[in-house]
Amino acid sequence: MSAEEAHPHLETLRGHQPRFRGLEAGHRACQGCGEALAARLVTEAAGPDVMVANATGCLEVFTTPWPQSAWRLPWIHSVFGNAAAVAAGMEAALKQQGRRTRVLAFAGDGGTFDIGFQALSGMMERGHDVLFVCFDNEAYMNTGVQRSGSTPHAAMTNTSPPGTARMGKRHMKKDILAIIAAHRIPYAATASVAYPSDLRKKVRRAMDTGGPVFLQVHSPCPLGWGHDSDLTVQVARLAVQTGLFPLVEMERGELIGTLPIREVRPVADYLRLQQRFRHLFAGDFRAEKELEHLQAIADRNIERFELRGTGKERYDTEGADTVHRGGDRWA
Amino acid sequence: MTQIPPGAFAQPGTSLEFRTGSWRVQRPVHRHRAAPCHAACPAGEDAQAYLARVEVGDLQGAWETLVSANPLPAITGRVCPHPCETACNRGQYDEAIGIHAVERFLGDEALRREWPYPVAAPAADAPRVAVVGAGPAGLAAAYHLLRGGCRVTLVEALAAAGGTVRTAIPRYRLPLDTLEVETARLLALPGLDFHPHTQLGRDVSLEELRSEHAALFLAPGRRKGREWNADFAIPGDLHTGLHLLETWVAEGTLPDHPGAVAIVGGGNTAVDLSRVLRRQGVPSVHLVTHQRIPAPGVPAEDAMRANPREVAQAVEEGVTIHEHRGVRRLILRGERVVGMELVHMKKLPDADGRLQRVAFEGTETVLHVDHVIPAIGQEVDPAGFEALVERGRIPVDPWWGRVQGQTHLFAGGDARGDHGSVSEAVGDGRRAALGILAVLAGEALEAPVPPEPVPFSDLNLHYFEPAPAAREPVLPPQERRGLEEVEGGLDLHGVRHEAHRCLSCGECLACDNCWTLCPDQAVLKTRERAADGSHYVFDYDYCKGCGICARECPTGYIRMES
Amino acid sequence: MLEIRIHGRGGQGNVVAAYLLASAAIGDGRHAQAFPAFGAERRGAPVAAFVRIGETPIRRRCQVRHPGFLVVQDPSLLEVPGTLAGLRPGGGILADGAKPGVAGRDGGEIVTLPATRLALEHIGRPVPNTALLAAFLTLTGLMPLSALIHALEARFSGPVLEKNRILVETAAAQVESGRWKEVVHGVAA
Amino acid sequence: MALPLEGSQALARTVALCRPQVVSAYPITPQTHIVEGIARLVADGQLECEMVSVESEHSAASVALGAAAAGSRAYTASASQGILLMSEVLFDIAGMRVPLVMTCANRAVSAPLSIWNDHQDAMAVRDAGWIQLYCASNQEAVDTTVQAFRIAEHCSLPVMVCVDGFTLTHTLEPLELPDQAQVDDYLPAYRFAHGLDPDAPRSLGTLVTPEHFTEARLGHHAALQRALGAIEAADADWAAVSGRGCGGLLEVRGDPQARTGILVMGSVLGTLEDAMDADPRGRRVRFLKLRSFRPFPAEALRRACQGLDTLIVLDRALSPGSGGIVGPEVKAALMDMTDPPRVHNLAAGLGGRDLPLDLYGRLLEAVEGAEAPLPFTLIDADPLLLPEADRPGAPLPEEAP
Repeated sequence: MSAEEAHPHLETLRGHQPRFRGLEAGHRACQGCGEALAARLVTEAAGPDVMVANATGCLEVFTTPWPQSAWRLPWIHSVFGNAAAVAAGMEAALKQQGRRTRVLAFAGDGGTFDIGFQALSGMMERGHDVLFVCFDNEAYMNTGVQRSGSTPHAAMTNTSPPGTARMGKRHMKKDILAIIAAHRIPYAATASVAYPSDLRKKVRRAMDTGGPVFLQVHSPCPLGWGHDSDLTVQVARLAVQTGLFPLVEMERGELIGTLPIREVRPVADYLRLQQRFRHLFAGDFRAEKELEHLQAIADRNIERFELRGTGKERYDTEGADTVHRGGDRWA
Repeated sequence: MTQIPPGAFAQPGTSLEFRTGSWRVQRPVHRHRAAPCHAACPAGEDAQAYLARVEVGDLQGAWETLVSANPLPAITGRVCPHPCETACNRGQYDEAIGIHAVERFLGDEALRREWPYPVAAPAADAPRVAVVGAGPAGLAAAYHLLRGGCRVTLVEALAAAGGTVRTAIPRYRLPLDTLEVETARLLALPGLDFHPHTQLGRDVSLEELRSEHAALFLAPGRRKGREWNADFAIPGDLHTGLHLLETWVAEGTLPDHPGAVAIVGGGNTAVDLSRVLRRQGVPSVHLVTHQRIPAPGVPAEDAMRANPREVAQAVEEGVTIHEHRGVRRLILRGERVVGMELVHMKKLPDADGRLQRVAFEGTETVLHVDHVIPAIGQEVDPAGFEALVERGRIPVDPWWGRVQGQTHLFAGGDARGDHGSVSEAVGDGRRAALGILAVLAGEALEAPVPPEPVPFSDLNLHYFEPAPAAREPVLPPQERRGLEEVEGGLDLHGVRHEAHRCLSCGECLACDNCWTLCPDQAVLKTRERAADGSHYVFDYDYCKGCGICARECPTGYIRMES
Repeated sequence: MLEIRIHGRGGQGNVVAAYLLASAAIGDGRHAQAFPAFGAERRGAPVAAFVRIGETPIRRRCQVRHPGFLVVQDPSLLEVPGTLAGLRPGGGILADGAKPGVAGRDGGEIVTLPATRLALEHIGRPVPNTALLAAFLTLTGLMPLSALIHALEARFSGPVLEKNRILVETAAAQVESGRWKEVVHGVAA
Repeated sequence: MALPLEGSQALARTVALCRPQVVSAYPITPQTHIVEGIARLVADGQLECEMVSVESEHSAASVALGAAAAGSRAYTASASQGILLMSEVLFDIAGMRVPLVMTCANRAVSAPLSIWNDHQDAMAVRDAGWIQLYCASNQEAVDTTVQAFRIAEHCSLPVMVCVDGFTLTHTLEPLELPDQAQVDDYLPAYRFAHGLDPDAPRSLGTLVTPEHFTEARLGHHAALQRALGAIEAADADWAAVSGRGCGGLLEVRGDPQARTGILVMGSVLGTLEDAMDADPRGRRVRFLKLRSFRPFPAEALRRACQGLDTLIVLDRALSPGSGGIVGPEVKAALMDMTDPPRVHNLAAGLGGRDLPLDLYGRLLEAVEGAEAPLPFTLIDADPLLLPEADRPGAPLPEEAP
């Protein structure tokens, strides 16, 4: 039985959803794709009067297999490393035309931390009114899970496999936010698909702020991280609750806000759910050492951003997404 | 044929042509499942349903939802031990919802505002059903029979309706006014003929009732104190607990003024009596029970059957409770009790898995008292229906309450002998009424499968914030002297707070989580409730079956099914 | 068609000199072309630029290998190999020098004038090109000085232009008018 | 009236006359004077446009792409390494059929490093799907630039105007600039029919699977071939407006009756023309000035070659291991003639080597009396400057043990 038969008005219902649908159904992301969820949330909060420049990556591939497109926004994909520059050109054009349409640039961590970084830095330096959104899934997923500058320390990828001589990625995850902060742009923040209200707030704040603004959205990849598709949000939440992915906001490079962690969870709770960290649970001394290393990184984040909540905040890792009956999150 | 435009651009939203639903191996479905409060309520109340209405401010609707199961909420809100709260999943999170307070509030509001019961006058040719006993079971049965379109003849041996609620519950728990008004509103319903002072076997016979009515419901209660069949000597001045309690409720005094009393039993009678004795000035009141004080984490079968709040108040009032204890023997000086020997005791499963009391040798202690009062239960007074009674109770089929070997004769309430609370009696009356209606309609009676409550582990608690329960005002122990009600009620604010705390187990909260977190835009929101009771529709043409909606559903309302 | 090569050091306004000369010619109704021999050299290194002036459109774009005239903006360059290479027989060399003078050189004639000193005096910067161009026009009679003034007007204005104008007149007065009038015909390509 | 203008300055002013809305560039010799000139016009308020000075050529092309896609007339300029750094974006722009104009100030490509002129950079992106028009003079560069916007927007294709670095860009000569009214009459307002538009939110740059990719490329190819007509028409229309044409796709110059031809692209033509007129032996040739390299005007070429016995194709770039680049294409196109001329492919002037007047004689002498096409040669190269083992024809060295 097709959905139409079950609900004869499904198409009408879809057309009357009380939110803007920037990313439509029928896209070809994997089950439980964190990036698809993130892109959906970002475009819903930012749209509809926006244009998007999208770097090469899963997001581009799974949304636009011609003749279909899942986008309901003017959208352009050019190449891997130039999303920020294409967006800058769009912004320059719109500015010159005197139009108010805003420009977003979408890129994965590869298109942000690595190949797209130069264009991103240039765009920010020149002060374009562009919201650059990095969908951070911590590796090159489109090409089949290779390490990127964003891959966390010790994570397994196909180019950082664990073996007798190595324990996954040898290097640290690049502190992109600090680099972004050094550009002293008006607003930069990290967000997570596990905290959609917080994410939406940050998108809106970025849009309201204007100028070059930056958002790094932690977007789990069930395939690349090796977790069940239904755990996408749970895994993302644990990344925040352990301190491994701090949710922070910066204005002109100064820290202005964090999502405090009410109950700090041990990093093992987060890592255990993911195959990419499987080798850290082998029980040998190397595994123990790397587990401790990641715990120390989390501890350092918590200390650096003063993430430990007092337990009284309403808006913390436990309270930020409290639901209630009929609670229209997108009202 | 789709032609390739210059640069191979694509039109917006055309991905809808691609049905990703074919990728799915499991599908999310909305499964309304019973909340633990609902599953645990002997009266069949769906507390979650009326809490939901309270939260949105629909108080009368909430009361109507409530009285669709239980017509006596002002009474049960005060006297029921509320197993719903023991079962409440929120109890494992922070504190159970104060359902009793909400129930009581709605009951009182209905009395104050005179909300009419949702019952229409029966048709002229409506079948007539007799109900014996106007206690909670009889009143509930009469009410549900009226709702089902019957006329009801309600006979009561005493002068007024209420049964045990009237005779054995102290007024400080249930003010007389509440009892009078709520029962009077029921008795005034159209189609109900109430006959007080009419005792079965004396004023009217079973056969007479049978000949004049299409069906019968017997709820005579258990008014005869059970004999203490302990294998030790019995003191000459033994009074049963119920007798003493009824005396105090009726006359406001007790025959003796002893210095130290031990009450044996863990039910409401025992606890009420212990508190009455304290109010009478007995300095040392002991309560001996083989169970434990009800508390979170104490399994239901090991907890005293009395209302947990009453137990707590008894302790506040100076009653000493000896948990997990049984009486090994009484210590007599002649016929006079001077003390008793207690032993540690617990119910444990035997070889057949049935729970049996086990005493642990070598744990004996002596308690010095000058009175022992057994409050271990009562029996049915079989006058007028002797043939139906076996070993002090009327054996019935457990769900509908139809008397064994009978077709149109049902029984319930304390007379069943397998339970004894007011809400259990209300439930008996309701189910028997539904059974009678089915029998009259020529339908076969089949016991429904009780709903499986949503376990705590199926909830996603990340989405809730801890919040302490609202507390009703309670009279300080030193001021609990007379008949003044010990517990006050919550105000509207408190009641709404409790409703807001409800986790909505197994029911759609309309919280938008599934709609917000679906990566595939496969959850659509509806303006009205969807056919399945949710506020959302799964678009299976696009749902890939990732399971995020089910995993993140706060209430366990979404399940993944193959 | 007349071909001229201008030598100088990076930073002396060599290309500007070539552009000015061609611009003056174009402004005077001739056809002309000017382009640098662009190198990787930085400030101070010897550089060259080329000018062609003719009565018909100039089509060729090859470098000038056999100039009829050389303009040398720094006397030290006269000793650098290559500066005088390819000068047509009887061609003229106009060079910056300590004082005005005329001498034979490499089969042609060298005229010197203190162009840098004049520039310093009049415009305060050691840029000899304007003075040399004024002298060149005066020597060859290719076009009136006003053509150079017009070309300068396209680049300068206000006091700077005025100082340049005075410099042009001062420099022109230091050489013999029409001295190379015949040479021009002799060295045409 | 002709003004004395450096080629780059003339181009800057011409671009400004075309009213670009976004100009984006990254500095590279010898393109710099063009964008510096535009920047000055913007700074002086003579041109109202967004001048985006980016951090790389990759971004310069990307910004132009974004701007054009978002509905603005966009322009960029580059050369050499810059063109190569842009190259993936250039393919992308063309594949998306985005109209914009770029000046390529042609320059050699490293290594070895050379900042001087040849055609290697544009040749490297020959297959990017852009229209490539080569200019023989600065006047042609000016007129072609105006035409380029018209062609690009008419055909929905990007146009690269190839201008020899230094030889043209840094040469001052008398140039006619159109007046604003002429350009405004000639150039309709910018329009990109399938651009980014919130009212019709298309997706550009989609993923095309094997079922459709060939057809998408076929469409692109066909569009370039159709552009042949647009290039001719644009030139004719501009000639009508300005009085100056640029020779359409391919212009026959010199002696149209001559039986020997020389085909060139770019600024070497004038030198050869001068050389012919001054040739002491009085040799006359038919010059074929190839203006449109992409699309390649095979038909026009064949027509222009009617009656030729010999055709010398002078390449300004090298495909190492093969030879010339324009030469083989010309040969392939002429194969279809019933009586094709003998085609000799030679190259000269790599990395800014001066192309002197005597090149004319050397070319003719090289092919004089040849009964068969000569092997490809860098005619102005001196092999003796190479170690013996690295010279053409040297034996393969022994492999290291």
